[in-house]
Amino acid sequence: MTDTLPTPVPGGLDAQRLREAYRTMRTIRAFEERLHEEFASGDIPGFVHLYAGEEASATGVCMHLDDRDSIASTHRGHGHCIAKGVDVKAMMAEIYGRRTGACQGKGGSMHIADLSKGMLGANGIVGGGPPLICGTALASKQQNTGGVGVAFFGDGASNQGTTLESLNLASVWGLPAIFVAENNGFAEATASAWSVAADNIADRAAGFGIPGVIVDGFDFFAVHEAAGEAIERARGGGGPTLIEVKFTRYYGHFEGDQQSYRLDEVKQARETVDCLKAFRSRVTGTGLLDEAGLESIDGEVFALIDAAVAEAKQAPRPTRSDLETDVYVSY
Amino acid sequence: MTDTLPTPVPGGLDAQRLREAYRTMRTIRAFEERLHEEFASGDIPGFVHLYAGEEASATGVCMHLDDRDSIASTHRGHGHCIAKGVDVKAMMAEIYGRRTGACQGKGGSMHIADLSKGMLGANGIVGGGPPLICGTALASKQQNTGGVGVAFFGDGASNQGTTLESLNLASVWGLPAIFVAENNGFAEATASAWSVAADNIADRAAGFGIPGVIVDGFDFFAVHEAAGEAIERARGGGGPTLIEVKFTRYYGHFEGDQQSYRLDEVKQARETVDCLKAFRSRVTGTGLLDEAGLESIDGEVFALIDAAVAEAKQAPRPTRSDLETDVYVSY
Amino acid sequence: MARTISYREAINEALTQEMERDSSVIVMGEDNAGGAGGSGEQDAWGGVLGVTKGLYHKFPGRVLDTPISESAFIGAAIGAATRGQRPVAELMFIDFMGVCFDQIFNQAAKFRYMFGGKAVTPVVIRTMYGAGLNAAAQHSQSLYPLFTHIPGLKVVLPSNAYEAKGLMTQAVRDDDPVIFCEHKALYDTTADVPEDSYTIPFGEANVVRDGEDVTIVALGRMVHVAEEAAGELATSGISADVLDLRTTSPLDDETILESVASTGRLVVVDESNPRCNVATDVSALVAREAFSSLRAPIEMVTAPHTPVPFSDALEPLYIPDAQRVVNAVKTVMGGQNA
Amino acid sequence: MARTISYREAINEALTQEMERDSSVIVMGEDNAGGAGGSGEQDAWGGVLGVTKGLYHKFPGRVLDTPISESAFIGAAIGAATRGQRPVAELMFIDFMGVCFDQIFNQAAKFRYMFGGKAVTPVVIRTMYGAGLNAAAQHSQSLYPLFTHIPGLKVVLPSNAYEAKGLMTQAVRDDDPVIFCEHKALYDTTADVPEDSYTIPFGEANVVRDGEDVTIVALGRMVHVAEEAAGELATSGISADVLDLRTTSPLDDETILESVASTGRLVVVDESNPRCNVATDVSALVAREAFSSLRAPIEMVTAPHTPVPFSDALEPLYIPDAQRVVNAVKTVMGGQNA
Ligand SMILES: Cc1ncc(C[n+]2csc(CCOP(=O)(O)OP(=O)(O)O)c2C)c(N)n1
Ligand SMILES: Cc1ncc(C[n+]2csc(CCOP(=O)(O)OP(=O)(O)O)c2C)c(N)n1
Ligand SMILES: [Mg+2]
Ligand SMILES: [Mg+2]
Repeated sequence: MTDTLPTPVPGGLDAQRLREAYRTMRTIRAFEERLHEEFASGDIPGFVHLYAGEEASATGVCMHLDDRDSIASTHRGHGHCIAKGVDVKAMMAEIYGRRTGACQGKGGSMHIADLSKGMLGANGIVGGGPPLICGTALASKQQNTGGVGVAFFGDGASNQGTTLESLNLASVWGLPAIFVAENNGFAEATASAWSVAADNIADRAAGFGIPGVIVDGFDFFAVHEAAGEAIERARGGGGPTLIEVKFTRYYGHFEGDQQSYRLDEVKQARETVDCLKAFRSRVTGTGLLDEAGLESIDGEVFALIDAAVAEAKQAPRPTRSDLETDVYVSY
Repeated sequence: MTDTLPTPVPGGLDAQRLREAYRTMRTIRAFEERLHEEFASGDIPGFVHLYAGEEASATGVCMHLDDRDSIASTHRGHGHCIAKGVDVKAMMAEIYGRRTGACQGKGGSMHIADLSKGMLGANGIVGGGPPLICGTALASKQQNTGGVGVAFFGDGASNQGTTLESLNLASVWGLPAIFVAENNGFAEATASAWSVAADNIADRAAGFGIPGVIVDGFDFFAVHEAAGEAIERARGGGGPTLIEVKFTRYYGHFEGDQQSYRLDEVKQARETVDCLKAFRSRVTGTGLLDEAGLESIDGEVFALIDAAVAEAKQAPRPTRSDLETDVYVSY
Repeated sequence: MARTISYREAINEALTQEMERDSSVIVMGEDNAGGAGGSGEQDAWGGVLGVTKGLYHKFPGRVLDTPISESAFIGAAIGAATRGQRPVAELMFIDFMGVCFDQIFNQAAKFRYMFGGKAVTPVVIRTMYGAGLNAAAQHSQSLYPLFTHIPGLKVVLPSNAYEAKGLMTQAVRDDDPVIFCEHKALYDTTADVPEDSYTIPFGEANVVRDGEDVTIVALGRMVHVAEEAAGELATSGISADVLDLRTTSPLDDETILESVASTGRLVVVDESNPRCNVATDVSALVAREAFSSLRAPIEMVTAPHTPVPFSDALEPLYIPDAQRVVNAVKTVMGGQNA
Repeated sequence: MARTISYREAINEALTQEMERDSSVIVMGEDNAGGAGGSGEQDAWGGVLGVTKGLYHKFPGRVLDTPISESAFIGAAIGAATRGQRPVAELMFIDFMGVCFDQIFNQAAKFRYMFGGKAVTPVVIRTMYGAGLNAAAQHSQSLYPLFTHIPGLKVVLPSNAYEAKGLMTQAVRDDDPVIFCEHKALYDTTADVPEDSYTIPFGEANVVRDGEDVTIVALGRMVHVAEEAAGELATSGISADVLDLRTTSPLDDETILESVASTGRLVVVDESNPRCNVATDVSALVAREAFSSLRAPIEMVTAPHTPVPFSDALEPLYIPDAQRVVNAVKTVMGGQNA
């Protein structure tokens, strides 16, 4: 059932929704590029993994979701958070380790979550998310909410036993679960062409009796369409789908990575297939949105990110009295 | 690359080797049927899982192996042990928990091993063996011995992440490893038709870039041929293969299992496709071996099993001084 | 009304009552029903030792068999718990924790803290522990110290059928992740158990025997060993206070310390391996908090630092028994009653 | 000849020398070389923090990158060890043990015993532990108590570059499975380290400072915290005996007990969470074996019973520091020097 979908027309999305999609992608990009700068300045503690370049995946998938739906993310989770509606200022404050952060500063970049939005958390464990999503999908099924669960994971994570088990479990249980393999070419410094012993991650779907689909991850519309089909099938009781999204990671594995293991694949991607550029030219070319409108979104987004950074830097830090709270509901 | 092989002729095996094959299968069957009786008498401690009905798999594979080759087994390990040349009396003594046992009575049925024979142990953990076999195969490769590693595991174990990861690792590393999925229809009380979300376990091979083969597990010659090809390829540097062997478990999951979850599939299999019967009629039909010769093997085997049980029952038990030894080489 | 039922039945009854009470309670595990996809009976097993038997037919769609994929289905239980279900997942033997530990200790246990207090993960993981059935090194372990170490988990070890029902009911209603450790050699033991639902709170040790000379702290099956020892000690005029911890996390510091404050002597009986276990944990607590009351060294009776041996000649030597507890008590009594 | 090199370099040097000495020594792990399949440099990383950098080119075919499949490749290291190799496998962060623990504790650790003494499994699992880099709840843990609990494993925690080289050399030559825990905040610390190969035996604690009033037992990075505290205490006239455990399994009971026999007071400093950890283990040992020498309660300085917080405002409060050790020592000194 592995198949490459043709690039679709922006069918089904009106101007309003297209603006939303653009705003989401732009917000992710601006968030990440700003973090890239801020990290270099030394103010941000811990590890930071940027999602820049991969915006079409989180956005194309999450456009189909609402609060009854859950997603699980990865160490590279900012994009998924933003696309699922987590508050950008709360995210920024979290990354700065502030008490106003999405997790009161206790989680950090790798653990941003907002359960009220169905965002089950970035995850520091490669392959940590897919089992959890089997559970949220099961809950949706048993509660008859029509909700789905979406597990985002990387090419590296596609070799983790937890991920592979989850494909089987979701299939056996007939769960409304979508597995989005974000193949950005690398797991740390290791190429997916080497670590994934198959031509495509999507080829693994057949071994678990589910459809496997490959999409161009630079093309928002391709992702949107493939995800839409899979999610519709899942909502209708048709079970899980594995979607492989292929693209390139724009920055290093984490901030600070020198990336001597790859040559300048990124430069070319940024120039030729960048998801934001492609989106813009598609929607303006067809006359659906105009440049001015998009630029005003850009302006709003940049202002939001500026404000988020400024507020995060000013925000209070957690204190000793926060250290031992919230380990248990009761103890 | 999933493919069903045609039933081969007994090519490549002379009368001497055929007798060996028969003796191995008969020894396994007799060992297990005797344990079935002895267990009922209450003398045998712990859990016992019988391999009866599956003899063609262990035998057909292990006929190709020698001491430089390793196998990893499962909780249902007696057949693999016997086929890999572990001493039958030492096995029986082990199952009785005696000091003369293969593991001095410390291991029991689920942990019989003989590393000198390349038998890495029965294993109480479902999916425990495949990673280990990646390692023995790696050692063979690095040491240039031409040796291979064979992981036997069940249909249930084919859903365990450790197994799936190992298929990928062996493929990525190009290891001389053979993965033998023994699909006996059930994992405990759960049918493989339900738990394996694909038509065949062998269908999973493609997702890891390796050949997947299905064989009739009641047919010694089919197993022998498929294993021969895979092992030859592996010895020649051609990498791993996944072989799915399909058959039926003759007894319950463990001794004591009432098996209300299945009707009398077993009776039919015993009557129509039993591997020993099929082997006999094949080799006598072609005139390679005669009934009398086979019966004299039977006699020798029964005598061996009788002696093994009698000796095991008489053998000394380990004592307090054995309790804390052999945890470490040095401590 | 109380009747005599088994530990197995008590757990089953607690699950039944909680499933009746609350439709979000669901059960899952390998062969927790049994027979999926087979030609015969569905609910053929009710779990490998029959603990969940019958629930499948009583609660359609709420008892799920699983493939042998502990990471996936334990993780699924955890994920479902974040979305309003109250799953009770079975890790068949505690020994299998190694194939799914990440989901338990890095996911379930940490969500609430990592997410700034915003997650609630009411999952129960039932698991079978302990030696005594000659199940050998990979099916006999007492690994609860590993779970006890982890912040964010609660760890429960019922010592008899009465405890099992009340503690399981509490576990299902509890809003934190609970590791519920059932001793495989206790399933057939019986006790008087009320038919009506009841809970036993976590973190409250049970004083199973009052005494003055020595405190014996025990847990799980070791409570019986401690009681047997106490009975024997009584015949030599030594009176032991025997505490059943019930839960190792939370730990009832207070009851332990009060008892030692009055007896001045402590023996801890723990079936697990001796390093970094509950026996060391309780000993250390007392050595810090009740030092001034202590009149003798603290003794620990545990398994040796070895895997569990298979042979029926060795396993009984491995498991702490009443005689070893008696000896330990006599040691802390300074030999005067030895 | 000794020079000053870093902890990172010391480990690298031990591996290099052992790989030169013995062709069966191999190295594997995620990006232990780095760059596999990429368009640029091979050996691009040498491990996520560069510990194995350079080995890939020096020892062709003996440094293996792996997919992110810890069960498979840690298991492979174990399997290879049963067939004559001496693998050094990297579990990048100790926090990831949950996805591969089974291979470590049910396989490697138990082979020898389960198989009646016939297996030899000389595998080293290198892993990075500890807080201090704001790596948050899933990348900062000190989970060595879990490994220490398991019979059949040896657990090593080098506290500085000198220790790291000698202990790693021993680990590679050792015939038992070794969990080698490297503190991530120590990699850049330096010490005088001989160029020639040397081993430091397991189970022999190092007395890093002699003193008379109190014994401070520490391990890994906490040795530095203990030393700092001892320095400060000296200025208030309290002289502390500071022990670096070096290995928690085997544990050097003797040196601990001797020290406490002479000081009569014990403080244990352990970066891990407080329940069932090394601090409780050492406390319990002393409360049993050296009770009569004890003149004060045993204090433990550990992390709290919480996951590791991310914020740079919280993490320093989480990690035991010298001030807390000083306070603990003053407590056991009966406040007379407080
Ligand atoms: C179980 C586990 N193993 C290893 C790691 C270390 N690690 C963090 S991210 C990463 C690479 C992940 O690659 P991929 O899944 O492709 O995601 P990407 O970073 O490309 O988004 C690794 C190895 C981890 N966090 N968890
Ligand atoms: C990790 C783990 N999970 C569960 C079990 C319990 N268990 C033992 S055998 C078995 C069924 C195995 O089925 P399969 O792999 O098909 O092998 P078979 O018994 O049919 O030979 C199960 C669930 C186990 N031993 N280890
Ligand atoms: Mg990637
Ligand atoms: Mg089976």
